[in-house]
Amino acid sequence: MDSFLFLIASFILTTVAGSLIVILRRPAEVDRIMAAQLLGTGGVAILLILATATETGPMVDVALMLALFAAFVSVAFVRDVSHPENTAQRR
Amino acid sequence: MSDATLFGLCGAALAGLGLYGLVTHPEPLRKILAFNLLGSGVFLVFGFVSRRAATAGVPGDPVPQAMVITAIVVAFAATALAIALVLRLLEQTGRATLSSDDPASATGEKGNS
Amino acid sequence: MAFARDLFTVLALVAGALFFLAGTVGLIRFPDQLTRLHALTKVDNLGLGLVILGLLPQADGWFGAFKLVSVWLLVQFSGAVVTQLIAGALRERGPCA
Amino acid sequence: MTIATFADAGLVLLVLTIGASTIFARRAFDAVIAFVVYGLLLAIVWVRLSAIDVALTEAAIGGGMTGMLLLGAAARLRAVEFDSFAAALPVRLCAGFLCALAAAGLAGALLLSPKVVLSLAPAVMENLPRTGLGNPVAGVLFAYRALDTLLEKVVLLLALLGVWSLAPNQAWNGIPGLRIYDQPNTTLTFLAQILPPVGIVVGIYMCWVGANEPGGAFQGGTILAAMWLLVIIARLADAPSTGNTWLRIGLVFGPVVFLSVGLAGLVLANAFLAYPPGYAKPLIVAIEVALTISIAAALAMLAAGPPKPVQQQ
Repeated sequence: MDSFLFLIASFILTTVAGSLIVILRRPAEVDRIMAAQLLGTGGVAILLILATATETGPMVDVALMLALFAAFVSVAFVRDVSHPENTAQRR
Repeated sequence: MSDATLFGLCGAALAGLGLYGLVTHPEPLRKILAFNLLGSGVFLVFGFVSRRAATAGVPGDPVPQAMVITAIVVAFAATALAIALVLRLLEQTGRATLSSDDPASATGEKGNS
Repeated sequence: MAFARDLFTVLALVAGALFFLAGTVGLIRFPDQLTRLHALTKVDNLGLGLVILGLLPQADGWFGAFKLVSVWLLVQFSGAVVTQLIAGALRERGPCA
Repeated sequence: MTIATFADAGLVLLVLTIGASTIFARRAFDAVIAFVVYGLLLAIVWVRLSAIDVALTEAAIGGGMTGMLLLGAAARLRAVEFDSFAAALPVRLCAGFLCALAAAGLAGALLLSPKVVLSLAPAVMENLPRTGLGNPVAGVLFAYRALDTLLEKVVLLLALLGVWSLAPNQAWNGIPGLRIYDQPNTTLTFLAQILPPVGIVVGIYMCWVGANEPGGAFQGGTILAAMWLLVIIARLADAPSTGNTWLRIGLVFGPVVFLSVGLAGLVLANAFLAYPPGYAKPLIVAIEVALTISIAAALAMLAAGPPKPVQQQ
């Protein structure tokens, strides 16, 4: 069971990693924020699976933390976009 | 080679990368980023030192871990101070670069305080 | 009983992992940013939801299960709201934002 | 086991790629986003190193707070579009070579480290029962190396003093110049109404659980700070002026409690920062609670930046 859990965690890591590398090469800033958001969710999934596989309960807390702060970064981004003088300069 | 060694080597490489960025980038913001990268690389080396001491019952030496926690918070404080300095520099002079011999950077006239 | 439990975990985790794959493929392949956002939310709800559903039978005790479900609810909620925020910013400022 | 090693190798590769892109990205904004992603990845790395306490701190501070701070700075600096005037190629090559040498030296020190592992873990584990704590890292932070932790709080306050000192004269005691959302936005308001109660519960849980399991004042305080900033950004509450008495009391509350317990130890337990036998755990928990409040206030104010003159608003 444990090696199956590790396998699934590695699979999720691989898909997330692949898309991260593709998305982080895109020019638009929104795509980059999406990449951060995707890694937030993927990281939560990986950590929860690892927590079950290694039977370390506190890892769930790390997942909780990741979930809270991934949203926080996106809020900071949306705030910066909301200022008109920023969009005028946008390429 | 154990996994801890792998992460330790990763830390060493990150420290090198951070140092390179710190030396070569003229923009202060990029220097701050590079400095954070350098710091986290060194923290990972501490992680290796902690993990190496793992024995039955203890997953790692707690002393380096406690030092890294302290260091992360202090690094954040230093980053906040550095960013405040850069933004003040921008406000005061309208430029945000540290190089003195780059007239092109003074074109963005924004300083008005 | 233990076998049925493990089988359930395996099936749900595989399904969840497939949704992760589908979501990331959508994020890479979809033509514009709003559809990509849509793909991203599928990862939040279904991908993570199925993974957590699969982990529930393996959770230690009710408190562990409760924590897992609350992590999912948190990701679900903040993911949905953040996506809404990003989409709003996109609509207001145009696709280049 | 082999799957785990493969996954770890992949993780290391990913961390290195993202780390390199924070350095080599062309625009500052791209580098900042890469850094946020990097911070989130490092949290997973720390979990793999079995350092859950560090993982919690890294996820909160490295990914979240630093990311928010840097994003704000990148957005403001975007106004000055200066041509990134990079160093000349020979200089870069030379710097690259020397930095590679430094990294190789560090790696060599790792690989050639003595076979006899020096560890303070046995000493910590042996003395941990006397503090009544279950989390060895908390034991180190609040008993074994309490002086470091106390001084670190002082460093936070000094950094904050530095940030505030950057305010123009007329703005002293003003409102911090944290960027808030341009106009009220119902979606953001909704998020800022629902998320902070959840965050406050998680923050208090982190602080409370810290005595026995990974967590503690740092992690709890960071969550509280982030939630406070979220409320301010969404325009649900104003940032307090830096002259606000309650803010200042909150900032020094933790260090003062810590220091007075430490001084009381001089009388009651014959050493500075020593705890009287039997009272170690309640005292440490009291210090942690006080520190959580102060850390939350200090981190939030550090992220909010120096006070701003009113007319520039």
